Amino acid sequence: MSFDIAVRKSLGDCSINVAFQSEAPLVAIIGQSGVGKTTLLNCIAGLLKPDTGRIAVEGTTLFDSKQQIDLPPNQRNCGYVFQDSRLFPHKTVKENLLYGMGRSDGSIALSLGNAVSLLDIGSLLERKPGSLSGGETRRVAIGRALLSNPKFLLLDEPLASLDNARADRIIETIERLRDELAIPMLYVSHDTNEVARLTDTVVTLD
Amino acid sequence: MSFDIAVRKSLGDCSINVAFQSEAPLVAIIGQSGVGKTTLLNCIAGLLKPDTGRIAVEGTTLFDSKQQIDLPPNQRNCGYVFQDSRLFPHKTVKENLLYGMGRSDGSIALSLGNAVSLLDIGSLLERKPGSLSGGETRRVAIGRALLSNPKFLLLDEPLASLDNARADRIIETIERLRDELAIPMLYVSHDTNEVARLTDTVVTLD
Amino acid sequence: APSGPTGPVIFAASSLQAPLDELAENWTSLGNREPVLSYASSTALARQIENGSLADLYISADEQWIDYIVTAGKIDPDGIRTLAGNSIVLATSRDGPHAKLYETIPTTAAILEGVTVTSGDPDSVPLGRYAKEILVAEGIWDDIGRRMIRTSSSSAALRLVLLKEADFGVLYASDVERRDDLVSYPAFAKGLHSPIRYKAVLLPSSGHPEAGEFLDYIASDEAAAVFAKYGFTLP
Amino acid sequence: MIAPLSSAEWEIITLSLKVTSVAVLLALPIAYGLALVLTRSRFPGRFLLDALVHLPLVLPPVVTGYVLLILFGRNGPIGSFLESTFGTSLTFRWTGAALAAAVMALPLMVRAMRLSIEAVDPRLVEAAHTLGASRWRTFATIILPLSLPGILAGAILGFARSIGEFGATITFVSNIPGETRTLPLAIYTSLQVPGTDIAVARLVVLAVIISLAALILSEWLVRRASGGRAHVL
Amino acid sequence: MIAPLSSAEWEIITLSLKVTSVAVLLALPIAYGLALVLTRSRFPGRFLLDALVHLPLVLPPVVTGYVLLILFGRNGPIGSFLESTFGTSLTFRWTGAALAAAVMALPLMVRAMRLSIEAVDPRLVEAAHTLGASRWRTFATIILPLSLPGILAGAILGFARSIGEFGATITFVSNIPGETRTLPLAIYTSLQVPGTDIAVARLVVLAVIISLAALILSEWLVRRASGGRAHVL
Ligand SMILES: Nc1ncnc2c1ncn2[C@@H]1O[C@H](COP(=O)(O)OP(=O)(O)OP(=O)(O)O)[C@@H](O)[C@H]1O
Ligand SMILES: Nc1ncnc2c1ncn2[C@@H]1O[C@H](COP(=O)(O)OP(=O)(O)OP(=O)(O)O)[C@@H](O)[C@H]1O
Ligand code: MOO
Ligand SMILES: [Mg+2]
Ligand SMILES: [Mg+2]
Repeated sequence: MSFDIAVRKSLGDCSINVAFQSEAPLVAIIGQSGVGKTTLLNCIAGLLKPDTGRIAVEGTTLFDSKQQIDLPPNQRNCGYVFQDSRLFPHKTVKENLLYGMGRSDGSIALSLGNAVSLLDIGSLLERKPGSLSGGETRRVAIGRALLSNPKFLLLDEPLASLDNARADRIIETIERLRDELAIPMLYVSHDTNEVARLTDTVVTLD
Repeated sequence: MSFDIAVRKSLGDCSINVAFQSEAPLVAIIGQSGVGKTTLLNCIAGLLKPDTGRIAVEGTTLFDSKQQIDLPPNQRNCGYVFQDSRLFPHKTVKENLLYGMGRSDGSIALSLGNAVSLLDIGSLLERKPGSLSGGETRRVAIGRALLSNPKFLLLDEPLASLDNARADRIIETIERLRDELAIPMLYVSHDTNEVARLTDTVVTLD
Repeated sequence: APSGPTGPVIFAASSLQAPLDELAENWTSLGNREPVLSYASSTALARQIENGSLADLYISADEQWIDYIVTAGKIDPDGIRTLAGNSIVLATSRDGPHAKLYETIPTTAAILEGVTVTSGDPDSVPLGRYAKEILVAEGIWDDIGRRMIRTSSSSAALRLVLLKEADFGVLYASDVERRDDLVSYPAFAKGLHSPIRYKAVLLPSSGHPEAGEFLDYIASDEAAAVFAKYGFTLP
Repeated sequence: MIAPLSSAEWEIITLSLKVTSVAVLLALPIAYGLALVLTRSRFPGRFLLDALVHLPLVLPPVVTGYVLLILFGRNGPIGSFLESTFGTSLTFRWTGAALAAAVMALPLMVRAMRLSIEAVDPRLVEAAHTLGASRWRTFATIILPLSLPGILAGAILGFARSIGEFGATITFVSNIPGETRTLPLAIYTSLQVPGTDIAVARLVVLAVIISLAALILSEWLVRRASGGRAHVL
Repeated sequence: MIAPLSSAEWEIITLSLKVTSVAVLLALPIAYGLALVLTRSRFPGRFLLDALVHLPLVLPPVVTGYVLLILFGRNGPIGSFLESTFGTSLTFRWTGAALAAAVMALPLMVRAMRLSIEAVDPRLVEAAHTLGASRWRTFATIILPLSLPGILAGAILGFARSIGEFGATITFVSNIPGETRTLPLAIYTSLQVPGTDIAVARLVVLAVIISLAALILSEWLVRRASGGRAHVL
């Protein structure tokens, strides 16, 4: 089972109540703006604590309110492409990319060189994130998550701000990871074409 | 003439060299990530100073390196939807929306109520931007620019992070502004459908 | 004066605080208006006077500064009054290890061999200047002077002896006199240091009618008894 | 120790609080102005101004007090001007004590404020400009509120420094009971006389209590201002 | 005024710089630790710790010096421990002057650092955690470098406060030439005697020059650290 998730969480006026199990490695999460997609990913990454529920990925329980399991985020081995990128402003692009590489027990073994050429960010390596364009920032954020040797990926609109050619290449990579490595991924997107191309398993929040 | 623009600008490794004139009220700007679209908008808004060139909108010269004209940004009467939104974190959504409303000599007279219902942000008015979702942030940023009574609009991927239904409504509004008020707009997007729907006048940067 | 309808404003050296407080109280109980006493270092007060304070009377623990004021202010030096004197003693804690010791050892040099000594800083504090004169005269300045703990005021030196951070202090008799936790040793022959005199002068800017009377009062025999009570000597 | 406050002690405390609050209120806008000027631009002389602001921190307080005495004394350039123009003088008055405290607190306040002003995101300032805000409106609506943490930190530092100020005060305005004898001067005065340990201890405890109260107040203010925002770690 | 420095003046300056650098280096990590602890959590007693850190700012310096004397004196609890364990003492030694300066500088440093630590974006801390960084690594790679402006501001404030420290020093370690007579004490000493205006002025000018040099150095460091980032307005 790639994902076994049941989460209830209230945040201000919004409350989410999601439950799904999936064998498919890639699950798309769709839903209107503000419905709680990012909130769900934050719960899975361990940045928010669900009110009740259970989160298991590939058989590993990350959270279980009944059993009082709550792994801290740095032990969940997840690669998270944040909707707001969150690059470290004081580190160069290269340092950002390498930041998570130390993690030993993950599943994606991508080299820095691979990631850089795939994302076409070779010329940016010595720059600080502050001067990157929107799409460049996005690509570095994807690279940082992929290089962090994760056991699963959380992708929150990874292709926002990217031109079609580049978006295409990244989708191809995601497909490769999905097929060759069977890395579980949760993929948030508003683009129905994108989603259709990647998976049949779609969870709609409302 | 809606736009009469000729800009040369070097920024680090990147340099842009764009010139176009257009009678069409809405001009789309497309081009690969990192090619300089945001840089161009920043030059037009007055946040960056072109190395040389001339920027005129609807006959008003905002910048001219030969005539040494360089209007400060707060006198250019432009409504700018930033790629990174830039909501004021210490102000409520409502205060953000009202921030630019005082400007007197603009062209769009939209009421707060109109904008709020159009963007579906009525329930967010008393919240601070820090707790908004990605799409909510985007919608408030659009609202703030539209309500600032601008003479022209700069839209940097306004629909990123928005679901189709909401994106549709916003596009309709943009079409209305284009047709009814003939407000000049520069519209940056990666989505070819979006662009095709809005205009025939496309400037491609490379 | 700052306080308007009150008594005269007196700028007085901190070391005279105890007797002057009592004298001011006595003076007030005689039906006079209460004088306003501002205690600080003789130096600070002199500089304030020089820069136009509205004080009526200056009482200094340091002759240098009263001379300075008199010269700078073109005051008639005949107006200077000497209120009291003082003497210098060697003191230690009564319950400390040295209290007995020095009853049996005769010379200052022997007593101060290898122990910690404090006094005022000779470069800046009158007490220290007197101490230095004495130690020079005794021929032990070269030894003691190097390791003497130099404080910024006589009260700081006293405090070090009280805390037993210093074994001995070269202190004013007036500081030691009324304390039963200290013993003082009349180690020093009289005349080893220049005379110690606390002087007062009426300032020319004074417009206070009672300032002169108060000066007369604190220079009177009655006042001398109060100074004596706090260990000061007669002028 | 547990006897109620004597009227002399009350006088000292109210005087100290008066002096300190006037000092902080006086220094706050000046410090913020200086912080702004020192942050925003590299005009010639900026460096000298920066150094000048730091001087009261670097010099022994006695020197600062002495300089104030020379400047604001009746014969001093500023003092004689004040006297002839407004008929007032700061020397040997509680207002002078407030001035001394303000001068001593100024460098601390400026530093804290600079830190917060420098942390304001320039992209927000740009956004305000594109929305038509003038320099002045941008300052009032963006920079000022976003640098509030620094203003509060500056106020706390300034308050604490002012209430403890001793050297410059006694040198500038002497030690006049009821007028310039603030808490630290009263403690000093008591320390000069033997056998006043209890009086000294009482005054020290009062100083501690006042500063505790000020801290509680400031923490409360900070928490209100930040809307109870969660902390970093 | 323009005569070259006398050897006594050199001695005073080198002593002051030695005392100040040791004080700042000593206080820096302690201040940062305190700033972290005071920022991150609301443990019981946190408030007391906060107040304790502020005390040297609030109390007249003489009192702080006196408390140090009681604690670190040869009969004091810490002093006697140091003496019996390490055979050293801080009283009347330059090391004691450094301690006094460090204690007086501490509250300023803590405040500046807190301001910067509180300004670290918690979303970046979260990002580091999802990338597998432990609490400690997150601290060392994210929080510490991002709060560098506060550390620098704290160091500048601390340096300035230390080099100007007078009251606590003279009370704790007295005024011993060559050992504890730092620049402020030397200035004070000269001020006590009439007719030494030139000596005082020379020393004051030296203090000003040192602080100017320190400011220049710090500005240069800040600009290097921020990579020449543009300013706000
Ligand atoms: N701290 C908070 N206080 C109150 N409401 C919050 C808070 N954080 C998030 N919300 C609300 O929770 C809802 C879900 O937010 P979330 O970011 O998960 O949306 P989303 O589905 O990712 O939307 P988008 O597609 O726009 O990014 C939003 O309406 C948001 O305003
Ligand atoms: N301060 C700077 N120093 C160096 N290079 C910079 C700086 N600012 C921007 N650039 C570079 O200029 C180029 C143009 O940036 P710009 O933000 O205009 O791109 P864009 O076309 O908007 O891209 P996107 O679609 O990704 O947002 C980018 O390659 C960016 O890295
Ligand atoms: O007031 Mo004095 O001259 O330090 O004893
Ligand atoms: Mg989201
Ligand atoms: Mg862009």
